[in-house]
Amino acid sequence: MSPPPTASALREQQAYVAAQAADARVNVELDTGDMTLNIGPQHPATHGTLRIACQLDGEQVISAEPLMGYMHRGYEKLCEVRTYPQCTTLINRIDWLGSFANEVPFILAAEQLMGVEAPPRAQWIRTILFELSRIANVSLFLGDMGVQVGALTPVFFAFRDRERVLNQIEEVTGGRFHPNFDRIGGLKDDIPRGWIAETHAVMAKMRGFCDEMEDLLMGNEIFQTRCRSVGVIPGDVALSYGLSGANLRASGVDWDLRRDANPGLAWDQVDWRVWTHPDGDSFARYWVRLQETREATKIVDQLLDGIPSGPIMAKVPRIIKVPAGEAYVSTENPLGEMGYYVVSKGGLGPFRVKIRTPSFSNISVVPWVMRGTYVPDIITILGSLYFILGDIDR
Amino acid sequence: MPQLPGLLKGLGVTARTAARTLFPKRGIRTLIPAPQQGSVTVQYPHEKEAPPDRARGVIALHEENCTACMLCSRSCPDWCIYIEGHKVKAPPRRAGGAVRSVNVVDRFDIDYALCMYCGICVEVCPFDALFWTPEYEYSEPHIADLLHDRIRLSEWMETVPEFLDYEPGSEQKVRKVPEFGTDDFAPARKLEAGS
Amino acid sequence: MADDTGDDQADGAAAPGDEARDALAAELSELLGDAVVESHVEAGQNLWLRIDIEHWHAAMSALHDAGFAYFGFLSAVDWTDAPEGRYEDTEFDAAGVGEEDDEASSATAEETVRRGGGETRFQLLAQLHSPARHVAVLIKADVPEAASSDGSSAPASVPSIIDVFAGADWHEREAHEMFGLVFDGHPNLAHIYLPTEFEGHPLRKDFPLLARAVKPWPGVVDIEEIPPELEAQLEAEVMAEFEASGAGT
Amino acid sequence: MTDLLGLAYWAETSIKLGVALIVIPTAALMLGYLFLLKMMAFMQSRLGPQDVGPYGTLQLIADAVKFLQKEDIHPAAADRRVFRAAPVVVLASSFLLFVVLPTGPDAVVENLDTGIFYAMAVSSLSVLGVLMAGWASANKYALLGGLRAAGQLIAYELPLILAVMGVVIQADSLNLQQIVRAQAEGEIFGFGLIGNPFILTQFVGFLIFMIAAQAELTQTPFDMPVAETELVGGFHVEYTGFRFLLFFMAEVATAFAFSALATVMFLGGWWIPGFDFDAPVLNVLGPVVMLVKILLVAFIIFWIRFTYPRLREDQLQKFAWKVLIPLSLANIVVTGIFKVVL
Repeated sequence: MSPPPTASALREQQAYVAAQAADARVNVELDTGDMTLNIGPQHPATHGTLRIACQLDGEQVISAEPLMGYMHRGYEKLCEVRTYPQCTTLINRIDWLGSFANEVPFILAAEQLMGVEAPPRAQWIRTILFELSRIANVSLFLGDMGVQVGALTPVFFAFRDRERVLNQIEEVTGGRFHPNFDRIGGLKDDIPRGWIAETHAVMAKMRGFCDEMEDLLMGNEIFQTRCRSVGVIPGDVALSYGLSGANLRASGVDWDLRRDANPGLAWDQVDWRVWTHPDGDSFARYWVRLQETREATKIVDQLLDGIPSGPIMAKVPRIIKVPAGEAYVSTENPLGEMGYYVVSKGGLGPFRVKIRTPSFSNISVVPWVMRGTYVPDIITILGSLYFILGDIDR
Repeated sequence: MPQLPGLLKGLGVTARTAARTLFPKRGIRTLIPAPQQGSVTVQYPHEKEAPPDRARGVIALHEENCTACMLCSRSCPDWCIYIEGHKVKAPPRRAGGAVRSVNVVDRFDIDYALCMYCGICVEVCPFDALFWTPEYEYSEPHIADLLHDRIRLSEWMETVPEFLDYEPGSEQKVRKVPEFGTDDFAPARKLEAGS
Repeated sequence: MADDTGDDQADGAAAPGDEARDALAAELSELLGDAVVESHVEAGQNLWLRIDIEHWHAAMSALHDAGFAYFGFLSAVDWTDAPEGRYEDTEFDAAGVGEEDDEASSATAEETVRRGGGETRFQLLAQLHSPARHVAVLIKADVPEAASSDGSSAPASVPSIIDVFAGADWHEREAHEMFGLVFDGHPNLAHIYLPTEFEGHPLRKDFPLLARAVKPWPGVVDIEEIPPELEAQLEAEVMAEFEASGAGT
Repeated sequence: MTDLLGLAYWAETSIKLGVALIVIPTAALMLGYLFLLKMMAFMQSRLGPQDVGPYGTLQLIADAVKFLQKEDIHPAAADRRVFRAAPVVVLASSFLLFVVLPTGPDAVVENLDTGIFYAMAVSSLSVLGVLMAGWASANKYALLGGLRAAGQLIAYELPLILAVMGVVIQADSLNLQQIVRAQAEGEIFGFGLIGNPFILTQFVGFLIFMIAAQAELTQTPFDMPVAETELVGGFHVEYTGFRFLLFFMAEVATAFAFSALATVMFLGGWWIPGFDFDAPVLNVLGPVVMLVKILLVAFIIFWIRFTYPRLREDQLQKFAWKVLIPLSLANIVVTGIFKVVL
């Protein structure tokens, strides 16, 4: 495989192609005119109701502007009229594929304001469930990316194997998609008997799934042709657009909040590594996510073996009132940096919650990265940036 | 440019999956096709998957325990629980006692069209009157029919599974589900007011 | 980048005493000079810098050049109290606000709430990471209100920072539609979530939440008491029945 | 041929027509059920349809009935006449393909002397229908799909025909029966029991033919004209009801026809080793043998379809012009040299 062109060289090349095309249009008397193509709001590639208004010259994209808000639910406003326990119900539904991971930073922010810390057993189980929701979320991406570039089968494999992880989550929390299991000061309940052994088995299966995806999709030359050098985002651009998660690491930036700003969960107790890829293209994003899913299964395996015994709830008053103050906690969610800026005035509920969702920032790079690409590349890039619509629109 | 190995590996993965689905059996019976066992799908109306015991399928009401204290209704984030109750006078527990005043539930409706299945009501209930059950087959053709009353909610009490044991190392106590139809378990039932 | 979690923890958020953040606060105050109005460190958690709105753009680009090149988010806070509260009135709600605010005037209470202080109704809020130092700063700026032509007051415009952080584009659009803040120099300050013709700024506290206003709170219902005039009669009836059944003997 | 059973021309023609009208939908249904429904399901750890008929065998018929019940909708801005004609053109193209397919010494609708030439020609007609559908739908996605199909036609007709050239040179004939005969009577290094299926001597040609056929059939990895995740169905995005059914039937029937062509040209056709080439019994056994071979080839086509992602249009063009066409030209040269030398 030839080394991919550097990001800036590729940008120049694309800009050159676009300029040539523009020149050709001007010079030829018969002006063809641009075509506006609305991808979405109802389109299979936007898995949700995102709309991308593209200006096309033939099949080449002149400009692409994401238009969203079709699913804006106003969670920031809704949180202001709810109590802290009630908020977690809403927050669950932001990134609906990794919902347990959504609850954690909010709860941690509230705990910071209250000066409460959950007991170690709760922190470990939180971390396990966090990583399980990462696997459930990202494994769907691993298959879905196949559908975006035209392969039918991987997504069925993803649904098949993700189901096992969801079952594990459901066995503990009672909810497949919306666990609502995290509480200020700990967890709602402890894990049922036999769950640890089952989860070990599921993790082995998920590693098998990763191998399968590597053979079926990532190693496939057609897939590589479609994804390499497509949608290259250099590291500095990624930082300036606030990209996070695997999208940032695929651009060669070694940044993982689990390691760099661990808010007290058990990640520092186990042995794992952060994967980065220097290319910054769609393939790199797929590659990084695949490695991270593998890494997550290893994290879960190690954590399962070392759960400390003890209570799962710290001493917290029955009616939770959070002292006045402000706190910002963010964690490395499946999609990237998910943070909650919680402002409390001392009431039952938060005064203001700013939800910093990863997909919102990740998708904001779309107009920059799509210029000069082709229509099929729009889909590849959108797929590889991996967004959840609820996470963009909140 | 296409190189053979990656493309062939992919074909291998799909072929292997097809073979495993079609011929899941081992040993002599290998060649008997049995896709029903090999596939992961469940043919829903014919066979059913058992949800985990903790699954939050629907909320069941143990009416004898309910004192119409309104806690669940007030802590519901969706405002989907409607309770009405009134006080009555009840005879004393033993001879010589005073007449008690007791709360009676007249209405206990949960609007499942609004419910977000968060479980806050179950948690805040101080009298063990609300329980989760994994029951899930209660869809209705009309959205208004999803408002279920106390009779329907009480019927679901039968499907509440026992609470699960915990993994070693846990300090949680395993709770008990009150038995349906008996009233031996009702420590705080009929909250005595005014006596 | 390997499993060196131990080393990084030292300057991560878990550090208890947090000399690192104190030092950083001092360093940044020096770097930005007059622009910094106030700074606040919550040990092991976060560092707040309040910046004079006049120097907003300059300070952000200075921070960018100082290594804080990773854009986190940009938003705002409306510090007035919502007139309707939470649309529910539980005894806890009343107690919640009351305890702290009974003695002090609401203004001083607010100051204790705001990390890094501030006086105005709207406060701009942003977060920047330094990928090299593994630390983040939260940056605030008070947005003063200026009287507009129709007599009402509107927040003064703020310089846009998209030329420094390209990712601020959508965040500024969101703050614009949700709070009505105006960002000078933003090329396309259109609605991002709401329909184009939508009026009002939903995240302002005085914007009513209709979903809660159209339906009465089911929690207001209380249990129906026995009318006092019937109480004695009912009691007698029950007692008579009790004795007649023979349970009393 | 015409006087085989002593029937008049009209009678024989109507019998042939009747057989064709039964065979083609049956073929489409069979491929659709076996591969599109069941094999795909098994490859994805699923069961596929179960409820309609035993093991879901009647599912496609139920689907067809459903499609027939649906309303026939035209987009307001559509060019109605062209819009209506398009699926018929596509289906006609695949019907016409069946005319020359030999399934036995006499079991052929019309044994044309230029059979393979005719087959190549009519198979390209379907692209015309696709282009019509794409243009007349007044839909941007459909238009993009139609244009992609047109681009693909030019890129892939060429290697397809060039791949066939090798076979034609080796068999000395354009007639499909003669190609089968050449394979039956050929021998490999003096060993003539199984004849000489051209897949052995024309393996490169076979590969190119299969790749080009995949593109011709717009199956993954060359399904850009349809491209569900980009163009939401491409040229047939606006079609509903029985017009969509026609597209669907044409797609599967053409896959069947192309598998049959590959069988005839590369796998020895209907001939069974050990039988006399003109043995009348082969009129009965031949179709069965053909069917088995066709299913084998179709299996490969659909296997690839369910496994691979799709290429981008420009990558496909590059692949066609820079790899397939030079390769097939080289194949012709080599075949020619061998033909002259041996």
